Amino acid sequence: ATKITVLNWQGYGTDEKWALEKFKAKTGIEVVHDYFSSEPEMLTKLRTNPGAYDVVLINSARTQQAANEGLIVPVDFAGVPNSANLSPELKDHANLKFGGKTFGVAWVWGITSLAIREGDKKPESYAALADPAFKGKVALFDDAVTGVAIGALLSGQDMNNPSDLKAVGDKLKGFKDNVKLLWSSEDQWNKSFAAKEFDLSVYWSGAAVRSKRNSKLPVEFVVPKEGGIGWLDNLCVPASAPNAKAALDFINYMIDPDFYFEWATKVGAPASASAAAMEKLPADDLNRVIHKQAYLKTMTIQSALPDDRREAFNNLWQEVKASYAG
Amino acid sequence: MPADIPVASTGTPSGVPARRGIPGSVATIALLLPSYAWLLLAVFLPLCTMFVFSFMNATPMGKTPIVFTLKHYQAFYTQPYLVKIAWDSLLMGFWATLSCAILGFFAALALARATTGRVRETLLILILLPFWTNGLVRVFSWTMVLREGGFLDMLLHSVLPDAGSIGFLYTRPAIVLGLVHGYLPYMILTCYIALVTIDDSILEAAESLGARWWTILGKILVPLALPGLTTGAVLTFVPVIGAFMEPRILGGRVGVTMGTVIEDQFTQAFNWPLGAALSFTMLAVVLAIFATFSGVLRRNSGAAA
Amino acid sequence: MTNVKINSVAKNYGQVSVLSDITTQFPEGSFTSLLGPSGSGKTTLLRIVAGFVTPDSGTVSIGSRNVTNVPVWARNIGMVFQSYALFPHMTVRENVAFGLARRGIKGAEARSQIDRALEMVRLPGFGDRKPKQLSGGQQQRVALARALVIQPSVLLLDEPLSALDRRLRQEMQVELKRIQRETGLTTVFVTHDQEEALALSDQVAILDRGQIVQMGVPTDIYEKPKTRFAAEFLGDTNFLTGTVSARIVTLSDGTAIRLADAEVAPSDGQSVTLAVRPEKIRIVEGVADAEPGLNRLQARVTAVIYAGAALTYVLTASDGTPFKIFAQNTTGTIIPEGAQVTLTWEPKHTILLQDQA
Amino acid sequence: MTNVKINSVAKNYGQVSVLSDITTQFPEGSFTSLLGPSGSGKTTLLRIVAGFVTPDSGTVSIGSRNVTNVPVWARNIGMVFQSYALFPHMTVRENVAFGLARRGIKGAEARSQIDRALEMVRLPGFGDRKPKQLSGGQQQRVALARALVIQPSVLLLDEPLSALDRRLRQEMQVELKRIQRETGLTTVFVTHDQEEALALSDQVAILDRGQIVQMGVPTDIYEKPKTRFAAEFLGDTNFLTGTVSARIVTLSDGTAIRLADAEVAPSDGQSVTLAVRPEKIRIVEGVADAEPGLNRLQARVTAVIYAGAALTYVLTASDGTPFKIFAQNTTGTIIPEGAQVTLTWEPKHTILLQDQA
Amino acid sequence: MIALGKFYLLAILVFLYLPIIVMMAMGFNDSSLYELPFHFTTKWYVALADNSQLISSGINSVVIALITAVVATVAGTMAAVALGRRVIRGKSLLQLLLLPPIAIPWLITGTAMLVFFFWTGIGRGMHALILGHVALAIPYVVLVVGTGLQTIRADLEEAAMSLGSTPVHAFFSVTLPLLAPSILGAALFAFAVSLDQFVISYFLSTPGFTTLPVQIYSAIRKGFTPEINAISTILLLGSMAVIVVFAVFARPGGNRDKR
Ligand SMILES: Nc1ncnc2c1ncn2[C@@H]1O[C@H](COP(=O)(O)OP(=O)(O)OP(=O)(O)O)[C@@H](O)[C@H]1O
Ligand SMILES: Nc1ncnc2c1ncn2[C@@H]1O[C@H](COP(=O)(O)OP(=O)(O)OP(=O)(O)O)[C@@H](O)[C@H]1O
Ligand SMILES: NCCCCNCCCN
Ligand SMILES: [Mg+2]
Ligand SMILES: [Mg+2]
Repeated sequence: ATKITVLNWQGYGTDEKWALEKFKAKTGIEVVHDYFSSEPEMLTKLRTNPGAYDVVLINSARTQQAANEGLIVPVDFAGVPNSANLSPELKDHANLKFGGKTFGVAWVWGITSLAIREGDKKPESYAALADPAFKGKVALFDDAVTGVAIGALLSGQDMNNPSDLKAVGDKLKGFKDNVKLLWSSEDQWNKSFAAKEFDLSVYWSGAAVRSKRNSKLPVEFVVPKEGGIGWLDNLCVPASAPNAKAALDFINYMIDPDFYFEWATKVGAPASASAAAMEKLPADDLNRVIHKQAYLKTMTIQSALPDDRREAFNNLWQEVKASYAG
Repeated sequence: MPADIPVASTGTPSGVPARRGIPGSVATIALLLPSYAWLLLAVFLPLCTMFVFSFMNATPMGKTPIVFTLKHYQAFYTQPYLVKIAWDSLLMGFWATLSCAILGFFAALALARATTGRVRETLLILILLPFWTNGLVRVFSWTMVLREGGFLDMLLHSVLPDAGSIGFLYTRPAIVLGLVHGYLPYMILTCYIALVTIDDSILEAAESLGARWWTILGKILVPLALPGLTTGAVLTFVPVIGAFMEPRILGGRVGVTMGTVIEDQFTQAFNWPLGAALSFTMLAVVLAIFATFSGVLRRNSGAAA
Repeated sequence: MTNVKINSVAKNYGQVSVLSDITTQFPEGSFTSLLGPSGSGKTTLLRIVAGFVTPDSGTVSIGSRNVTNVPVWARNIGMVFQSYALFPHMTVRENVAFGLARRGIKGAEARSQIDRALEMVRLPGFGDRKPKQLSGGQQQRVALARALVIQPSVLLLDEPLSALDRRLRQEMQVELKRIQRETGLTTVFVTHDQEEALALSDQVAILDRGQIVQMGVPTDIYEKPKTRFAAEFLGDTNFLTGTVSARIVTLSDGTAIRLADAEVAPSDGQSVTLAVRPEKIRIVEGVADAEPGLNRLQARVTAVIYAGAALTYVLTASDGTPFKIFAQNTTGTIIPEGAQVTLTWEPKHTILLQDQA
Repeated sequence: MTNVKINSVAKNYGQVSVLSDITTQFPEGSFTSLLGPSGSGKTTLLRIVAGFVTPDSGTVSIGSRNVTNVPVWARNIGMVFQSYALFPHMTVRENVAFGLARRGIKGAEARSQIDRALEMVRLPGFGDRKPKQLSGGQQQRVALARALVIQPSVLLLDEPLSALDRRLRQEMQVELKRIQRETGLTTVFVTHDQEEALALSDQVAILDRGQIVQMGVPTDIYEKPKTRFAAEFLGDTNFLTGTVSARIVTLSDGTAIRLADAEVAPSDGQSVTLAVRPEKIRIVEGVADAEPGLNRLQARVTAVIYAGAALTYVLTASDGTPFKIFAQNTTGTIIPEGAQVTLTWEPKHTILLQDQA
Repeated sequence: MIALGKFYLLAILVFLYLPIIVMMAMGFNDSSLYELPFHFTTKWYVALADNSQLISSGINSVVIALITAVVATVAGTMAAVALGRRVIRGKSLLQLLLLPPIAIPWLITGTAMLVFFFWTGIGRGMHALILGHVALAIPYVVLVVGTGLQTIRADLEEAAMSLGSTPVHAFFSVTLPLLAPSILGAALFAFAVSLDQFVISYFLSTPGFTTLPVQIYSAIRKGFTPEINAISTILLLGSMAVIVVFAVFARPGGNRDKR
């Protein structure tokens, strides 16, 4: 039997047991997983383990970098019939293009924005993160790019290329008295929220659905007036994939509306890049409510960052965190 | 047989006898080789590689052209907030090491003086056993204990139902507590090794000369256990400075240390050269501290009247 | 007044009685040796005086003060341990200064006292060495200086010389005695070595299984042991058994031994044990008559042991008893093994023991 | 033939010469003691014979076999260590069986040999104990049995008795000598204790700084030391210095000392050192004339040391030399301190030393 | 004083075991988010039985820890014997070299290993994990065994040689049995070092081969369920049982002398 290896975040759709069983029943392909816990680590794993992976999940902000390094190959959409259902804004998103070719199949998208404890006043702006009403009750996502994006949105700049980093830093440092902790995983977020350690937080849209639906946490996802931070995750085939054909079969299955319906309703998922899949959900489904299709037109999606900008973001975020600790 | 065949001179007071054939040095090398070859391959060569990385402009894994530079060693100068983080980390290391030293020294003393035989062996194993559970799980369990409304509060409220919360999760003391928990057994072990060799009669002699327990402690036990305390301090202080799990999980907002900065460089920012340069710089600082410290100690113990 | 009084002291460890009802005194300025086999309780008694061990019952006083419940550090004793117990991390001066500092004596005053103490033990100029840089004998003297400098009420020594080699040991004995005389310190000394005890002490106490079986001045203890145990423990002894009749003891082979005039003879017909010290006996080759008034015994030489200054003859007496005599190696002539010899000694050196034969 | 020959053996550690050009022989069946101060190289020499140390030059043969490059385990030596070195995890039987097993002797044959060895050291019935359950003397005997049972060519003993107390030590000396006689083993014995060396040995070698300074039978070594070092090392000695003239040595105060007839006198006018053993000297209270032909010296008693069987008088001779004499405690009468005394001894006990005065 | 000492040790044990007990308790608590109040359940143990990934990584951990303990103990003991019994030039340097594996943050060592193993073709996987774990455990073994060796007199080996043992036989028949308690202690230490190691394992494990700490580390991102408490509890109690069995039945050195 053919076997493929998928490199992804743990518990992020591709490794659902029921799905893999169905996929195997359908195609005879067995799927095993390896996980990463940060995007640079994903790239390192690709680089240091040629031939180990057949499918890899890449945030579209990293796709061009991976393509540039020759780690992934362009997608042969002929092998992915379900791609016909993909929203065109996503399927052909600029982030996925490199040298005129598309290197990834848009899979899911989501928004990083605010989550608030049910019953509290819904924030209208990211400025709520500095509101004394939330003193010691705020959690931030410990990620430089997200952090800078919020600071940029709040200071009215382009989140992918803010011109005034100092202003970004000042905005972020202004949250100091409110920040209780910096979360780095959804699990940590759930447990802390359950323990009532914070009320207002930067959070992921899909995760908010899972928290509410599966963990029964009283959380509401809010996109304030500055807008959310959009991201698009795509599935790619590494250049060294031993089973590129089977990999495409798997990717095709991953954007199948049937799979998505089950994933989103049983487990909780971000928004599918497949319009058909989204439509399969009931209209009042939480997932559909949060991930309004309209956002696709207006929302800024995280884009690739040149090395020096990335380094500047990292250093700024480090400086901001140091100011929180001091 | 001629009398003057040169034989490798390996005689020692403890005795490596004359042998025909294999000279003693070959046997010595054969004994040392597995360990040191292993360390060379698995630790020293990789670390050397990392040391070379620390002079590169970027992690030599992507497409970025590699240029050798000293810029990462200037980070403390170009990013002044790092100095503050380093200072806080050193302070945290100091408090964790001091707490370990105090708690561990007395535990070792109690082991060496108040227990014997089987009881002592059992206690030593019991002290080691928490290490057999995952460090992450242990630290995570501490959050359960320390958070507001956690086990500590529950315990308090079972005695004083109306008391407020004494939970101190997401504070520096919480980080120190977690670190002390993780490194205490090393300190106990090294102090214990130093303390068991102290002869009872030395303590009795001090007592017969009029010394009370605090004098015996300060003038006899601590100085004699100093080698153990120092080893324990190195085994605690150095890894504590580099710790990132405990600060992240127990420190919340205040959990920003050199360890987390370095970890971020490796896992988030993908700036290995900077991470390595920061590590080696911290290591140098720590070694300098220990060198100064032990120099001062040596001078003091030599000059005290 | 710094005499030490021990009154009805007893000590048990669990079921084992280590000391039972000891009452004794170490007068001011006296040098007392505690002698006894291993496990007889010497160390325990000393440690009770020092305060390391609390007696189960009884009292200890130093001078006029009952110290039974006074902790060690408040007793003002000087103690020298078998292993010296010098503080290895301190120099000689620091070791000696330790007890002074406890008494608040520092600075110039301390320095001069330390200098004096080091001079007394003949180690001036060694102050800056660490114990490891000293020979055993020197370490021993530092231990002594450390104990003396605090001007203790009592000096306690637990086998301080046993780790030294013979030559050094002899030197240290002389030194110790000199210092004790000079300071006039009440001293209690535990030793395994009978010669050492006899040479140094004003009084010797012999312990056996937790009891003092005999105590007195050295010559009394040596020349007039009361029991076989005491006689045997303190030096070599020859034992003879026989039956008393009119102050004469007749051995199994008919040899008659006269008792010393000073002895109160037991009633006739009683079986008794006699002791004769090997050095009191004169040896003559062949069968010879004794000078009148001397006791006489025939014997055969089974072995001669040469030890330089002295010869030991191992013999079998005519009644079959093994005998041993010491002869000073004055002339260098040696009676050969196998020779028939005549042994003579004065009746006053015949010791009548109290044990039942 | 199991005599041991050492030929031009030298050993250095780094720059330090520990043994320099030693040539000697331990004849078959002989008992040789190596005597010398600490650090003189006794242990090193013994360990060279055992094979634990390889000499830098020279050869060692056992019997007709040059063993210089033969490893320890193939030399068939028996060794007894100062600390006994019993295997603590094995019983007495297992300890004794160890060497037999190495020689392939097991089962019933081993059992009977072990039994015999344990009988020889008088420990039958102790086979199942662990070393910890034995007293020091018993452990020592097990160590001996373990070394003897393998029927070694040579028995090497490195201060095996020094950890024992005096009484036990004396017993073990007798035992050791008995066993050595019975087995007829060539034995080399290292000791610090001169009396022990004299009592046990057929020959004694005195080592000083890596060289054998004198070697011979015990009486020769003791009665005729060649140097001040040898005289002093082997027992107490009194030294006198003076100027020779016609076989008479005149001391600084004019006292005339006659040399022994056997001595070859040095040329007149030369300054010499004489030695007189303390036990050879007779002491008389007051100023007395000597019997004709005896040497005579006036002195004053400075101290008397009582040691039971013997008395030691510490004196100052008329020429100011410190003197020491031993008097057997035969009568129990003691000359008091401060008394003026006359010392006499036979000229044949006056030893002329080879050192320059 | 002795009573005070024992009381203090008890307090230290309470401190050391407090989070361990919490860990065990939470394995029986109903809430997957570790919420209080406590509701007893065994469902996590039931779930664990089904979680083949956690179980297989647990087994991998134990296997690696066992291999590490054996290899590091053998190699480390050899080195300790050489350092403790032989004259070696540069001995203090060799001893100093034992410190970096302990002292340098594992994160750096781990990354360094990953890169180095990748470049040299050693790669990742079980062999790489063993390579890394053994290297980290060796210094502890050398320290513990070296300390034990100091208490065994060298003349015992000499005595054995004088009775006909070769140095090798002398070591195995005399020194080794006496050293056994220290060696056992060192092995326990090495086992613990390996079992708790996640940073290095994280870098060196492969898709097909991970260890429990790696699973736990990843789970922190995904969902850290009380199943992890359950398997940790099982592992700890299992280890305790093994130690107890070892202590009772196979007490080397002391042997089975009936007193
Ligand atoms: N702490 C203790 N617990 C139990 N028994 C003890 C203790 N201390 C001493 N003993 C026992 O008390 C007895 C007397 O011991 P002590 O040390 O006084 O003897 P000693 O005469 O000094 O002997 P040695 O000459 O061997 O030093 C011994 O049988 C010893 O085993
Ligand atoms: N391995 C060695 N390295 C350097 N010097 C050594 C060594 N072994 C012995 N020595 C030196 O050689 C000299 C002779 O030592 P040896 O042990 O033979 O003396 P010894 O006569 O047995 O002394 P002791 O009576 O103290 O046992 C000493 O000065 C000692 O320090
Ligand atoms: N539990 C896995 C969640 C992965 C979410 N990816 C979000 C990327 C945001 N930068
Ligand atoms: Mg004692
Ligand atoms: Mg020696």
